[in-house]
Amino acid sequence: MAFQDTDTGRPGAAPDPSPGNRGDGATPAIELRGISKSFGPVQANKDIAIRVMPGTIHGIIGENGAGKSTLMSILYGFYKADAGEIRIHGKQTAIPDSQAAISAGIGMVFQHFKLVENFTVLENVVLGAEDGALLRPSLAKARKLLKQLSDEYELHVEPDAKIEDLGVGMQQRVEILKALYRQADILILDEPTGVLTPAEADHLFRILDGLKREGKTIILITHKLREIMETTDTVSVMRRGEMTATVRTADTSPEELAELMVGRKVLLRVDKTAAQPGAPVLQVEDLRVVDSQGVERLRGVSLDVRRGEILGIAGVAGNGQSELLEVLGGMREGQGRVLVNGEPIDLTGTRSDARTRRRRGIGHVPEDRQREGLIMNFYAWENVAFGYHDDPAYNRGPLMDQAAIRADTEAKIAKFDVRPANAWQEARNFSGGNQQKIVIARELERNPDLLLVGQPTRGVDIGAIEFIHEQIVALRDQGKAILLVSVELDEIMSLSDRIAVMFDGRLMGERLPSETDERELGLMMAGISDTGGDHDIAEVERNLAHPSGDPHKES
Amino acid sequence: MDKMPKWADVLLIPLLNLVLALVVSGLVVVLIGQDPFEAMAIMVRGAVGSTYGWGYTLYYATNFIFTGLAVAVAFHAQLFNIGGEGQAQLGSLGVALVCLFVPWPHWSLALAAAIAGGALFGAAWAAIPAYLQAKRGSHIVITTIMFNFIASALLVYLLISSLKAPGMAPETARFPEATRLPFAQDVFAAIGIDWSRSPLNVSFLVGLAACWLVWLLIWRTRLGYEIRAYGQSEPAARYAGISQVKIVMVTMLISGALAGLMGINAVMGEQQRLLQDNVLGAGFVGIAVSLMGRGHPVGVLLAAILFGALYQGGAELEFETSVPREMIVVIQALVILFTGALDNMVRDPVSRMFLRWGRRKPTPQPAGD
Amino acid sequence: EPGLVIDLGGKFDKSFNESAYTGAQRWVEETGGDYMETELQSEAQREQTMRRMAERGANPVVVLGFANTSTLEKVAPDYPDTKFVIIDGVVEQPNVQSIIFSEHQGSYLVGMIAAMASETGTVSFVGGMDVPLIHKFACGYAQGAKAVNPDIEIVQNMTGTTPAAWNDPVKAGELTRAQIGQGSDVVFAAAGGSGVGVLQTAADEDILSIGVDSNQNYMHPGKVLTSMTKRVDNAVYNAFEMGEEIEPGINILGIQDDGVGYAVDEYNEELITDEMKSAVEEAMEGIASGEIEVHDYTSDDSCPVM
Amino acid sequence: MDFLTVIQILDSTVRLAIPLLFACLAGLFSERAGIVDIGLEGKMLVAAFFSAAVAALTGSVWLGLLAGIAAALIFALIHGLASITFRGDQLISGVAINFLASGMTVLIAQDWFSQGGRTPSLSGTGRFNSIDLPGANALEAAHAAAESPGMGLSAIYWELLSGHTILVYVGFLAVPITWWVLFRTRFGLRLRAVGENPGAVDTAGVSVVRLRYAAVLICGLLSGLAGAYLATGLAAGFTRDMTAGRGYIALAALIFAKWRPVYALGACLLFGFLQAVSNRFNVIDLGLIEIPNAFVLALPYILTVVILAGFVGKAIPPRAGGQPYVKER
Ligand SMILES: Nc1ncnc2c1ncn2[C@@H]1O[C@H](COP(=O)(O)OP(=O)(O)OP(=O)(O)O)[C@@H](O)[C@H]1O
Ligand SMILES: Nc1ncnc2c1ncn2[C@@H]1O[C@H](COP(=O)(O)OP(=O)(O)OP(=O)(O)O)[C@@H](O)[C@H]1O
Ligand SMILES: [Mg+2]
Ligand SMILES: [Mg+2]
Repeated sequence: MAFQDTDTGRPGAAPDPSPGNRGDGATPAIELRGISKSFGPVQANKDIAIRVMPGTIHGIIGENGAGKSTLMSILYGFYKADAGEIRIHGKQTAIPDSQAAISAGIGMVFQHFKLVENFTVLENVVLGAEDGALLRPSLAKARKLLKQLSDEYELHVEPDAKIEDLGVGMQQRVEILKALYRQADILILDEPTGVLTPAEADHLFRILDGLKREGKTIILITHKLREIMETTDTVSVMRRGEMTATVRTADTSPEELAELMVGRKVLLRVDKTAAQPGAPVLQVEDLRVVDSQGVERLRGVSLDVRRGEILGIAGVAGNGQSELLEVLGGMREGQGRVLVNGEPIDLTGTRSDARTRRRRGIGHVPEDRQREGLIMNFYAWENVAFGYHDDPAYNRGPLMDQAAIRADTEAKIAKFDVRPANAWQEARNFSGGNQQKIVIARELERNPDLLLVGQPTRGVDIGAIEFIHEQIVALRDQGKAILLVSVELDEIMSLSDRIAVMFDGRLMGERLPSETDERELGLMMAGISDTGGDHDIAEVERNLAHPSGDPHKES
Repeated sequence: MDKMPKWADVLLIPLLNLVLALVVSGLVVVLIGQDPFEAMAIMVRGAVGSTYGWGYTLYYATNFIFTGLAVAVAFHAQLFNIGGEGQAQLGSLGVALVCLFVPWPHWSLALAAAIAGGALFGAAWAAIPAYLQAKRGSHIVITTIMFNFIASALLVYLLISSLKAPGMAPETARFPEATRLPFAQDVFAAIGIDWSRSPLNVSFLVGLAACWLVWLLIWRTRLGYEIRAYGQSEPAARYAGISQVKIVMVTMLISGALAGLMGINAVMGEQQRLLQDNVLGAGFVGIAVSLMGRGHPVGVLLAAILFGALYQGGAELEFETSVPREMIVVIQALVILFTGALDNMVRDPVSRMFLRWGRRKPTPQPAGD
Repeated sequence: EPGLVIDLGGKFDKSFNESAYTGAQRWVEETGGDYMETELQSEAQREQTMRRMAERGANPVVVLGFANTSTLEKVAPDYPDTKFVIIDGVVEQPNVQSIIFSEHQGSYLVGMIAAMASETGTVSFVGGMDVPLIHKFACGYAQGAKAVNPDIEIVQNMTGTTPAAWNDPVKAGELTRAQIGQGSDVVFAAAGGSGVGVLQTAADEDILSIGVDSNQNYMHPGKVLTSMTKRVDNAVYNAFEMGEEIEPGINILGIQDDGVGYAVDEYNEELITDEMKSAVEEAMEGIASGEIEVHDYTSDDSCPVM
Repeated sequence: MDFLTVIQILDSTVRLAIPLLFACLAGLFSERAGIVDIGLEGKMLVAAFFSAAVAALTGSVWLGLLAGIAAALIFALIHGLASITFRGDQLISGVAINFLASGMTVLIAQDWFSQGGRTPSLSGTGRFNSIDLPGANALEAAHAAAESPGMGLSAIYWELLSGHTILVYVGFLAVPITWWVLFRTRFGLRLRAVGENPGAVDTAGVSVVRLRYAAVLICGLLSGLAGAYLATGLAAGFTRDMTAGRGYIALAALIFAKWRPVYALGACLLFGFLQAVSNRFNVIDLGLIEIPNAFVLALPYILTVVILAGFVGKAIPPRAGGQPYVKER
């Protein structure tokens, strides 16, 4: 069974049977009641209730892992809830699969896009919504409709382009068009701006406004309080799988939302003294990286990091920051010239690997701790040796000295307050924050001359964020050089002594935190470095189609 | 993210899978009009009911220990080596060359050289698929399948041309008497125990040593640590400076060498000459053995003995009833199917059961940060 | 209680093994005795199977096929009280009787028949595994054909070089087609289980075929010209009959001992003309008397007429 | 080598390529949907057995064909169950299926016919007989009568094109049909998508499970045809392990063909040709070197390794191939 009453499931068709409606008498477009969902031992959603009025934009915020995506995926029929009910325009609706959600008029743009990479835009749009058993008529019809839609919403895309040749921004448009093509009147967007520059994001919000004016209902998930304040009508806050509040946006403030999100007062600034930069530790000249597909990911990057300073690299995900860290960390090869403490390091060949880098005094906190920084099925103590497992202190002859490693682990766990303090627990059974602490402890305790740090606080709760930031600043204050990459502008602004912005494999320029603001950095992140002049939308549009973006990077 | 205790994972689930495989095998026996209990009784008696049975059981088990370890070692690096068959064939060739062309004064020297020869040839046969996987990303499963066929073509060619003994059969000459390994009956007779004649020979001890060495390698050495890390996560291995090329190559070479060692048991221990097919599917049995043994040498040893018993019991079954030997192939297939491919059929409900059981009984939650 | 180890290819190969099996069955029917039987599935099992037979007390143990030679050489000394019989192979041990057939003589006869039946002047031979034993068939066949028609073309192919060649009817069929393409209209199959494919293809393509070992005339009535019979059944029967009393040494069975011959029955009566019959009978006498000498390929690994 | 010999080798090529072609297309459907299938060999084998067995028992090759297909479908379902429903390892499942087939067929054959793991030979309506295209016989007779050189060309018709069983023609027809289904129909679009990114198909409101089962079943159907042709068209009955690695060669051909139907035809013809040549000549004499038969037979495998090594163009498999679609960990 798909779901009941398709014909009455349209806007305003049925009166809301439930009491407790708001005064305006309208039926909520979406109402969720008592939704619960667990993945094995993890309870992602607990007894969640939410209602969204038609023709409004409803925001959902919450920390990483709060359960936002899970909730929306349930509404879209991607996951099946363990308990709870869904009402669409007042009608109780079973949504066992996405087909049912689509029939109920729901469209969703996933955090990690769901596109077939080697299909064309057109094929992706018609997939699942074809008109008959034969393809050709469907495609012809879709082509016409697509043109109409893109004119109507300023969503221009090339229908015959292959997805793999499009930039992230373009791919997102395809996703939106997919939903519109299916005549969605409820549109869910899961962190749509995470991969967009501020200018691209502005364009998106204009489109959303247009959709709203047409009477469509929009749910917007984001981490960015500013976006919530500027675009939404109502907002819900999630924390640890629960819905902690739903308020009118007009009645709240960013501070209140932040507090609701993490459960206590938040201090976003880091206390630190001014930097005392010394001699350069890292000197990079004209660094280039070509990936396995032959795409140039770094197109000539030059930078310096000195003793006692933190250089922050800002940028939208997928513009080459990851590659920069990886090539410096010895995880991939590159061309150019890199000096560490004045001595060149190999960028290709057998001596360009991570082991050699560690010997040269380079520590590395990788962007993705679960994929790279840790072996999830190894015990904590095995992870503490990870990367340094050939350290003589950890070995006795050909065998590893497990007792020595465990003793070292106990010490690090105690110093970094890893909880639970159990060296025999497997990494996957630690919470995200504690996993990150294990990585940080391992890398910082080696006292590296240069520390590469990627997304140090991604998915980490606020308490741990403060601790991790303090540790990084402390390392700087010992006169070490730190290269920080983060997609969180806030983090970059508060931690860095200098900020460089990356776009499409190049550095767009450098700023001091005290002499710039988010607006200017945002423009640079869109590839527009000339801060004096006007910027037309066409320029942003061109950058949007750039195939350098990679939304799947972190999945 | 499962909350299943470790013992359930390494013991309960394989056992349940095995039971399922045996139940379905029993049904097959019923289907062909035989009494499964009687068949079972014949097999058990045939396999472990006499020193003769034990001799053959352990002889087969020795083969499976080598091929099972070969698959297991590769599995730790997430490499699925289904080329055990070909590697063992080449290993056999290596053993044969060593035995045929060098006049050994004593079997112990011959054995040492044969171990080297078998391992070397087995490893060499794994080297090309390994290299192609490491450097060119060619899927090792497909290349090793292809190498199995190429190996058997190569062996056929050698056995009908340069290595062929006078006579009509495609086989080499018999090895010199000095390369004959001591059999179990010889050893037991020396200490006054009466043991039936069987091909069980000192290679079994080499197999046991291989189990211990593999355990040491995987869980105690740096290389083993790197192999396991690489198998768990390739990007993490790169992050840690573990060379992908090195791990894939070294792991496959070890794996191929282990498979190649089978030759000392089958060729040097039993047949005393190289035949066209010495391996008899043991390379594939290794997959089942490794799956059942969960990749751990102790598990592999136990599973190898189980399969040895199955082979010997199956041979007796064929002798005493009209159930053809293919029954073992069916049982083997079902074991692979249930422990390998249909694992989740058992695992999901069991882990759900443990989850529910764990929820009911409030466990002390470790404090978060 | 005698024992029989049936070789690769199985007891219903319609040919060599089946002939042995028939002999054993005849012995059972006629004497009411019992025997042990087992079927090999692979090369490497030979030893275990032979030993098990001996250990279970089978006596004599009859093994079929030359491929057992080296294994029997190793096994026989371990069981001095057991008698072994090997067919198609020679093992010189005090407790082994080796039975050899004069296949070249039988093949000579069917070669003559083939040449007389052929209209195209081309006849052919499909052998199993490429071993001297099969060349012995081929060479006798060629000599017989040439004796009738010195200008006759003889095409010869083998299905392979390994024991798998005994059981590859598809390839044998393809070879037959190729020979037909080369003009052959009578094909002699000496290929164990693969021969089924030869006879089948010949019947499909409407040419004549000649079976081997057992009488295979019934398989495609009217299409199988005759069969070169090799009385493995008699050999097995006699071995079973003699029991433990069997004499060691080499026992050669030729035309005069009725060890080899050709088959005429209701399925091929119409194909075998009186002229053929008389020519063949004459040749049989000649061979028996030594007047006609058929060259044995295995004596010097060469064939003078090919 | 004269023209007629070449034609005959090509004729043999066609016959030998057909089982490969059916199996290759079977694998194509499965792998395009993201289910890697090394169990083609096993499915062919059960189909070969059941088609021959039922044809022998009933005397009808058509009933045999149905039985063969049904058996292959059951094995396909086992593979589907393991790799789709229970998200197991597709390679391991394939290995298991090959063993199961190899053991079961002999076991049942022995039980039903006690002929050492084979079925009785088929004849008459028990097997697929060759079809003579109109006028083929007349042309052949004309050729035989007139020794004129120009007549040789007609052999292409009467020898190469005519005189195959119906399944051969079905096999050739299956190639354009496969192409059309994959690239011109809604089903094909979805099938290809599910092999590239099942998540995209799922969120587009199409059931990944159903699509993949459909693909696996089509694979069963085609491998059933492959097996049935082997036992009732090419040969006249089942013999133990009669597929003799053809399933693996088909897999090799699939890689060779880069998962495309028309290339698949080419690859299968090439491998069929190698087999035909090695059947015909025990040693291939190239003047300078002689290639032993064993190596001609191993050539498809060697070629596949060379292809996989990327020396002859890179073969990029469907992206989601081999991985189960897991939504919830
Ligand atoms: N498919 C899945 N299988 C198992 N666990 C999952 C799955 N998806 C999510 N989870 C877990 O459920 C919890 C909620 O995840 P969810 O993706 O809903 O969070 P989120 O609020 O969207 O976070 P983010 O801001 O990082 O996107 C997390 O603990 C996550 O690890
Ligand atoms: N599979 C598991 N086995 C044992 N304990 C677990 C498991 N998964 C999580 N835990 C424990 O449950 C607690 C909560 O884990 P969770 O991942 O939800 O943390 P969190 O609230 O997201 O914290 P953080 O902000 O650090 O990510 C942690 O203390 C962790 O140790
Ligand atoms: Mg999310
Ligand atoms: Mg967390």
